[in-house]
Amino acid sequence: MNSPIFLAAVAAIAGAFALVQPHLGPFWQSLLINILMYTALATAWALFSGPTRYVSLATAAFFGLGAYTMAFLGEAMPLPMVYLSAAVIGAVVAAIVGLSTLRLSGVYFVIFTFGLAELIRQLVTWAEAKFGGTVGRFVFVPVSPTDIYFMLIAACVAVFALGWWVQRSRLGWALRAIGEDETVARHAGIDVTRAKVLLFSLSASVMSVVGCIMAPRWTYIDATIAFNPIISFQVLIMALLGGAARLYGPVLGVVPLAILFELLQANFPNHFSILLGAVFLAVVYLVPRGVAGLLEKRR
Amino acid sequence: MNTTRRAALGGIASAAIISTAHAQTGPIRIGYSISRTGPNAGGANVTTLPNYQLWVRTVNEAGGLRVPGGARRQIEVVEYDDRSQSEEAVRNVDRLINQDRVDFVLPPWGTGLNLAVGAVLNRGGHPHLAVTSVTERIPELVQRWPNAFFFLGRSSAASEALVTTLQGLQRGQGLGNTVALASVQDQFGIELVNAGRAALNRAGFRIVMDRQYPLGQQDLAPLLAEAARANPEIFIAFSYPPDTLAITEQARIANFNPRVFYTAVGTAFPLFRQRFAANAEGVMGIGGVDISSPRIRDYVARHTQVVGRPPDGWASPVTYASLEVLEQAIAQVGTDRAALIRAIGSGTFDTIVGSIRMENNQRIAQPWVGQWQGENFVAVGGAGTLTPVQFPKPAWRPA
Amino acid sequence: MFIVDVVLSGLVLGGIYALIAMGLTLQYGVARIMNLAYGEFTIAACFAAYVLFTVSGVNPIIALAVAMPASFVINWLVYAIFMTPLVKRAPDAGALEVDSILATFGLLFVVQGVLLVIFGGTYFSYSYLAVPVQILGSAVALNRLLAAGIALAIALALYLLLMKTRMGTAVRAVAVNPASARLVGIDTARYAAFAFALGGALVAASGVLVSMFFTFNASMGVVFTMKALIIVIMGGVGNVLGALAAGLILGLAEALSAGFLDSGLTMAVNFALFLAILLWRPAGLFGKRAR
Amino acid sequence: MSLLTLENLSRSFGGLRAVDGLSFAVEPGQVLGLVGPNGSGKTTALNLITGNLRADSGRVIFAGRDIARSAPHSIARAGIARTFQLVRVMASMSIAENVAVGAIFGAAPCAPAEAMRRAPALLARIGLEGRGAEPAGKLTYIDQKRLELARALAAQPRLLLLDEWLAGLNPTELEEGIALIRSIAADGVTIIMVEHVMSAIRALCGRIVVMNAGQRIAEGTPDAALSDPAVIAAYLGDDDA
Repeated sequence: MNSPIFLAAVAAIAGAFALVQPHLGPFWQSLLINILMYTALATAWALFSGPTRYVSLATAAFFGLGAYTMAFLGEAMPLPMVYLSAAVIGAVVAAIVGLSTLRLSGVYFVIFTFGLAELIRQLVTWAEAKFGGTVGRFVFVPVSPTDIYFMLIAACVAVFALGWWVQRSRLGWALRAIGEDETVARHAGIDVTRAKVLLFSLSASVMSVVGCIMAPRWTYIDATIAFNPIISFQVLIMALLGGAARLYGPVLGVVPLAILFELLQANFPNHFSILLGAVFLAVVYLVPRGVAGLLEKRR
Repeated sequence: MNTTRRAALGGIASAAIISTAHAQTGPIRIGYSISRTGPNAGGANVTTLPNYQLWVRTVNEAGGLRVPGGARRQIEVVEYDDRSQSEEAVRNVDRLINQDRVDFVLPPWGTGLNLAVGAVLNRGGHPHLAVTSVTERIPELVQRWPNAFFFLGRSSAASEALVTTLQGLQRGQGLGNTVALASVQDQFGIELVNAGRAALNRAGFRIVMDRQYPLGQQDLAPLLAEAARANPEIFIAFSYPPDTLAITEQARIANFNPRVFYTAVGTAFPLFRQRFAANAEGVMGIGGVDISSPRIRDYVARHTQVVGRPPDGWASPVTYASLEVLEQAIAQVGTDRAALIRAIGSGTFDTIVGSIRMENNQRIAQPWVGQWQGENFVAVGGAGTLTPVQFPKPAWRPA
Repeated sequence: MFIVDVVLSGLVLGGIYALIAMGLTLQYGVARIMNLAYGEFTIAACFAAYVLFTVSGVNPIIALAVAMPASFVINWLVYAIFMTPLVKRAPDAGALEVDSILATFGLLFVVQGVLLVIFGGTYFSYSYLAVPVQILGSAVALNRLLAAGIALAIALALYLLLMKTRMGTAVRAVAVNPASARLVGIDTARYAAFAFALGGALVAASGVLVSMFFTFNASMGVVFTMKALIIVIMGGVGNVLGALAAGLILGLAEALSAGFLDSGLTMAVNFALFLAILLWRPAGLFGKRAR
Repeated sequence: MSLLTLENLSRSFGGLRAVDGLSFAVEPGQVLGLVGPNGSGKTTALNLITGNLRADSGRVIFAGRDIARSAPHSIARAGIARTFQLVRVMASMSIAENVAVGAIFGAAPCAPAEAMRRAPALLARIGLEGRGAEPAGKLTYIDQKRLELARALAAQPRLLLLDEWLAGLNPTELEEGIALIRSIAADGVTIIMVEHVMSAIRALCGRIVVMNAGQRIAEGTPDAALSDPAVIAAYLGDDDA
């Protein structure tokens, strides 16, 4: 997809989301919040994992750090500063993690990132219990669901703009080359370490901001809620299903899956799991290259 | 259970039709989002869901909910699974209120999820009958959410009632003053142990061990070995269902026989008694019921018949009682939610756990310490009709 | 003796961890199926043991004799029906990994959903062989000791099977390099199916044994999947002794940190240890750098 | 001053000394042939120069700077480009994009858009004119080799390392290939080529270094060095020669 069309499409869709808000009502807004949240997370995930093919399960770690940033700082400083802090914290932690994991590849990286998210969760719990005297934190910040809705639109626009910019930039080229053949990339003059860490940080920073945006919606967070590993898995599955190789791929996984969850949830609460699993299996067998792959084949 | 109509994703049109048609005579629609799956499913399926089902069935078999004027209206249920996730719970409640347009929403299981949906219920003007939501900050919460009612009180009340019970045993039965504490690293566990530690110190007990362990940990042999070495008179674990069982079993393996053995959440589960059989005897835990009450006995019998197992001896009867409060309030003022919130906050209700009257949206007086005595988890501490403590706890027997 | 208590409980726990991971070493290490539904199969075996014990009065040790072959067959079918199409269409190991993650994620929900419909979401637990055994003056539950002992036995048997038999050599060849294995005339598809099914039989064994002391419900599968994945990765993919070593290390670390450090940190210590080992040896303790 | 000087370079794998005290120098503008029986350490030497492997000891002086401990990417940026013995292209990227990667990150880095503008000219030069939009993975083996060379050239290197780039070409292609390398050298690019095709070595290289068992055993003009008794012995002693 060429850039003017892509950017125009992002702007138009974002505009449509914003315009439609007054007519939504809480239910539809709630559904769209869910879709927007996963769009931002899955696109941010694919920003790094798509081109490098490093499958990360650390989404929940960065999301949770963002949520905790809100819990700790939400009442202490102006909101824009809180979101900025979340972005910085996510990026810094990701940089440290990125630098330490460069020797890992394939499934070792996958499980490492999962272990990392769990380690952070355990440490946060322990530190809260030991020094905070509590494990749950209340998030009473004057942020309404409508505010969250608009902030998520902004986050989505930001992540698409970021992705668009990265793709055209030297960084994006570097990552595609790394994903194709890391050895060639190195010998072509690409600082593989720097490129990977940089993008991992950018991607994590978006995830943290999303966590920070979402936290007030739940009034209460603890480590189990904020660092829920389901978030990592759901993001991974959505992005892979949509197709992580394209910037617009993950959203093609997010939207149908979110709607599928919703339909099954609303109509079959007692058989939700079975049906979800069955539909999932069917999709894996019938849509082997992701939704984006399906679209490209048709074209 | 009654027939259930659910709005699929679209659903706007059908919801609109219903809202005009059912206004006065149709069924009363009650919705809930509950953790059928995920980490909370264990608790939700013991304490909350069975009681919702039992109550709906009981009411409908009696002809429906009584509304002012004497008419009865059937209950129609809309239910969702929140998969133990806060975001799903929020969305489900949003959907129940705004899409399915239910008349009332019953709360999910657990403090985290209750607080997550608290803001939505507050915005929607729905009464929030929070039961399985126990935290120290309830007084602050009811300021923010005057529609919310907390039926199980604050964490510190549980710990303080336990310490009072222990003091009674010290005075009357010669219980010593050494205590070993273990607590799960979870909000409730931490609040319990913080309050418990302070109360124990005030009461002059000597804490010889004070350990925490992570949520979900079922391998607690080192912890119990340490407790056994400390050889205290009293062992208190502010624990959760899976680890409550693990701690008890490990104590038995280690032949650790303090004179008071207390494990918190899950002790009151029928599962506990089923697994430990005669060894459950004398184990104390959070909760407890007044087994002398015929209404409780009737409730236990109905629960056993409908659900297929007895209820737990702590939050189950209170959950059921919270529904009775709702039922009686509806009979008084009908389905106007604002009037209903006022009625629940100011009325006195006769329930299976006795008379309930809210003080600042909280139920204060209730049994807090239970003990397995025979087949029953009886109330031995806190407020209400209490049974004398069986002391000391008999030593573990070989399985 | 304090130290004996700690080390002994650590070793027993480690054995149980190894037991949980043993099936996945075969399923992922040999058959290359990253089985996210692994824990659901473990839980299903827990339920099978529970039903056999509480309804039919069959004790869990005898239940093994039923559950293992049954699970072998079921897992063979799962491989034949769900995995074969993926194996056939995957151009490389990476693609198969992604596909198997997605497919077994679906399978996870199906198995969990079926368990939920049958058993509901409540906790289950029963008591069998919950009697203390005195070892060096320290009390260990017999059921846990037995589970750990069987883990050790399975690990050794598997090791011998893989190292000393013709079939084992073939299975190892498939694990190391499927393409070359095919060149030397090994029917890789059959051996992969065999390894997956054998892994399934071991899942059943661990589920049955763990059910003797573990309180479980239908939603707890993920706990086992994650534990197993961590142990398999830490030991080195496809390495049975690696899994045993990793399990024992984690068990000991957990007991030692509970005994000497802070019982609230046990899980954190485990994850930290896992991460540290991967940073030190990026392909696990016994893994060879391949890719 | 020499453009590249290897001083006493060594590298072992386990007990095997793959490169053992290797020293030689390349003057600017030269085409140096690096020959020797299979397993004599030629590719390892290239890998040491480009930073793909780290030397155990010794120095690699490029344009006056020791790069023996530099990372591959900084060596590439310093002006050394290479091709690989087993051809490596970025298969799902287009042909033009493969070339662009060389230009974007090479010795004279440029913006991606500019790199894409430059790609067609390079593709024309190596004989893939007008095929820039095709995916690189679809190319024949020989064309992939061409593409690798284009990618290396796009980096505008001062030193180009060719690892058996002419291997497997038919006589016509070989002629073209030799002409191409000659034209590259004529542009002032210094070249080190590892090669088994002796006719090409004789046609292109003013000087060769002969390796055996990780050591330099002869050096000089192709005719002189290849007739060295030590070289003959090395080749005759090797079944693969």
